[in-house]
Amino acid sequence: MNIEVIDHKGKKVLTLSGEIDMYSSPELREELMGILIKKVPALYIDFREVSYIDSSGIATFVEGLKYVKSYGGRLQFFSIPKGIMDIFKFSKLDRVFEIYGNLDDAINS
Amino acid sequence: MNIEVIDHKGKKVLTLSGEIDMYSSPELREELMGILIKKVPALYIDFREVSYIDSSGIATFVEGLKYVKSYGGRLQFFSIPKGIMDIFKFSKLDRVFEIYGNLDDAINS
Amino acid sequence: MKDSLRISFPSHPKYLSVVRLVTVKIAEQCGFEEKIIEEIRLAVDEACANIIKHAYKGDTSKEIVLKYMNTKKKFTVILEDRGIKADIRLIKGRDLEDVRPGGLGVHFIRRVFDVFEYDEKRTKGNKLILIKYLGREK
Amino acid sequence: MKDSLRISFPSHPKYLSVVRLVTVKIAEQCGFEEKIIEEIRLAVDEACANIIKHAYKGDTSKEIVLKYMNTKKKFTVILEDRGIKADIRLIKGRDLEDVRPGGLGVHFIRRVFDVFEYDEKRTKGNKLILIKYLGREK
Ligand SMILES: Nc1ncnc2c1ncn2[C@@H]1O[C@H](COP(=O)(O)OP(=O)(O)O)[C@@H](O)[C@H]1O
Ligand SMILES: Nc1ncnc2c1ncn2[C@@H]1O[C@H](COP(=O)(O)OP(=O)(O)O)[C@@H](O)[C@H]1O
Repeated sequence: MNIEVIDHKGKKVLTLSGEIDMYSSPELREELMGILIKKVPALYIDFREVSYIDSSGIATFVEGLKYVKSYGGRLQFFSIPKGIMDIFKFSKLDRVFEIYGNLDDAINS
Repeated sequence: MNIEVIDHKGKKVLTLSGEIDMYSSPELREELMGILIKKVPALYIDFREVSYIDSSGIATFVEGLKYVKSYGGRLQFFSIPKGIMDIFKFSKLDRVFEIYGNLDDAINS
Repeated sequence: MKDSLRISFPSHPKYLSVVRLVTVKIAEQCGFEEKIIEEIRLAVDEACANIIKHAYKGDTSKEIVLKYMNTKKKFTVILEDRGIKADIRLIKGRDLEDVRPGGLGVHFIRRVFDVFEYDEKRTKGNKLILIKYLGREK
Repeated sequence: MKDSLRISFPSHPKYLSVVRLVTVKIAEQCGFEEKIIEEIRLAVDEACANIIKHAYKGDTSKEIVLKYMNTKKKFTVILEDRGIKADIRLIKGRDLEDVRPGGLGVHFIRRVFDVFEYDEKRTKGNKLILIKYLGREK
């Protein structure tokens, strides 16, 4: 897994790539929580290059979501590949996470 | 490995893709020899989509080359990826096989 | 030797990527379609992750053994460890309506495998048997 | 358990693709550059092919065992079979100037591995030890 944090017109975007599994999710958790602890109003997460996610990756995002909600912020996912979306749907997490087709849709939501 | 035989303006082109190894080379051998036995003047082999070749694949081509030379025909390789070319070079087979950048160069040679 | 492959490795998460590659390759040889292969990949990964987390309590230096067996009728994966015996009553996963971290792995395993069974005869460690029948919709 | 992985499978060429995937993954974890990884992939594949061809004379139902070990200093692959003992004098590969099918495998193995050695203590079958040292140009 690879993580990049970019600043898109003042918005924080986390761009993930590769496989998110039990080996890489601790690093994701650290990066994610490191940003959320600053109570950013919204964090956008780019899934386009994510090839795999398992339950430890999902658990990390559920934890992030709980935290962001505690201070009234938003966690917004976009560009989710079909295979990853299947997993979100099966876990019924597509109803809980905010999911958009692309970054612009997420920003304008 | 996948094999396709196409007719390009009257020229026989063998398009290979995937991995050529001890498992797939018997199929390559059958296909190759099935064409050469008809004593075609030239057979063009497209390597562009070949991701791997081992010594059994190379042995198959050496056998094909010996046969084609026995009746004065030609075996012409083209679009060889760098990794595959490295193996030909290491085996000193780049000096024995006719190798071209693309199909047109091979045909016009 | 039967049409089977055995792999053993330390209970460290860094080996899960190897497990996924092997799993995909063997499932491909079985002829499953792509979507099913992805589900199998996730399920076997989750089963290994559960061994690391629960049977070995996070100790990354223990041994995990996986056996893959292909026949015309079924695809079997057997996972063995020498860790704490699984309490089968606890293994059910969380209610999917209840959003919280964890408790998904077992659902992912049951989603694709027809059989999810611990060998009860084992006195030490665990032997988990996962079977997916071929040519059968789940 | 040490940082090692063990895989065993029938002496059928269809398993070579699994061997290559595992080999690449472990070599990646060792930190080798891409070109070296490709050479390692080919070498281990050739060593397995030689077991099938020579030690087992093409019998696809025998067992091959591979062990991978990573340390900071070296990457080791051990290949074991229960076939005909290798006659070390025969193992040299053909002269590369002599164009004919066969005799390349051993060159591919020696190209990348620093050590290519049969365990002489073995009385039955073969144990081939391949070692590639890290941070050293060959
Ligand atoms: N290999 C195992 N050994 C012991 N207990 C297990 C094992 N796998 C699962 N369990 C139990 O089943 C529960 C549900 O597992 P799972 O759905 O994977 O969620 P999680 O591991 O995230 O809690 C676990 O919390 C654990 O109590
Ligand atoms: N595992 C093995 N057991 C016995 N003999 C072997 C083994 N590997 C290689 N050899 C011997 O070494 C020779 C050279 O091997 P190689 O370079 O791989 O070429 P090839 O296998 O195509 O003949 C073989 O012909 C064989 O006599």
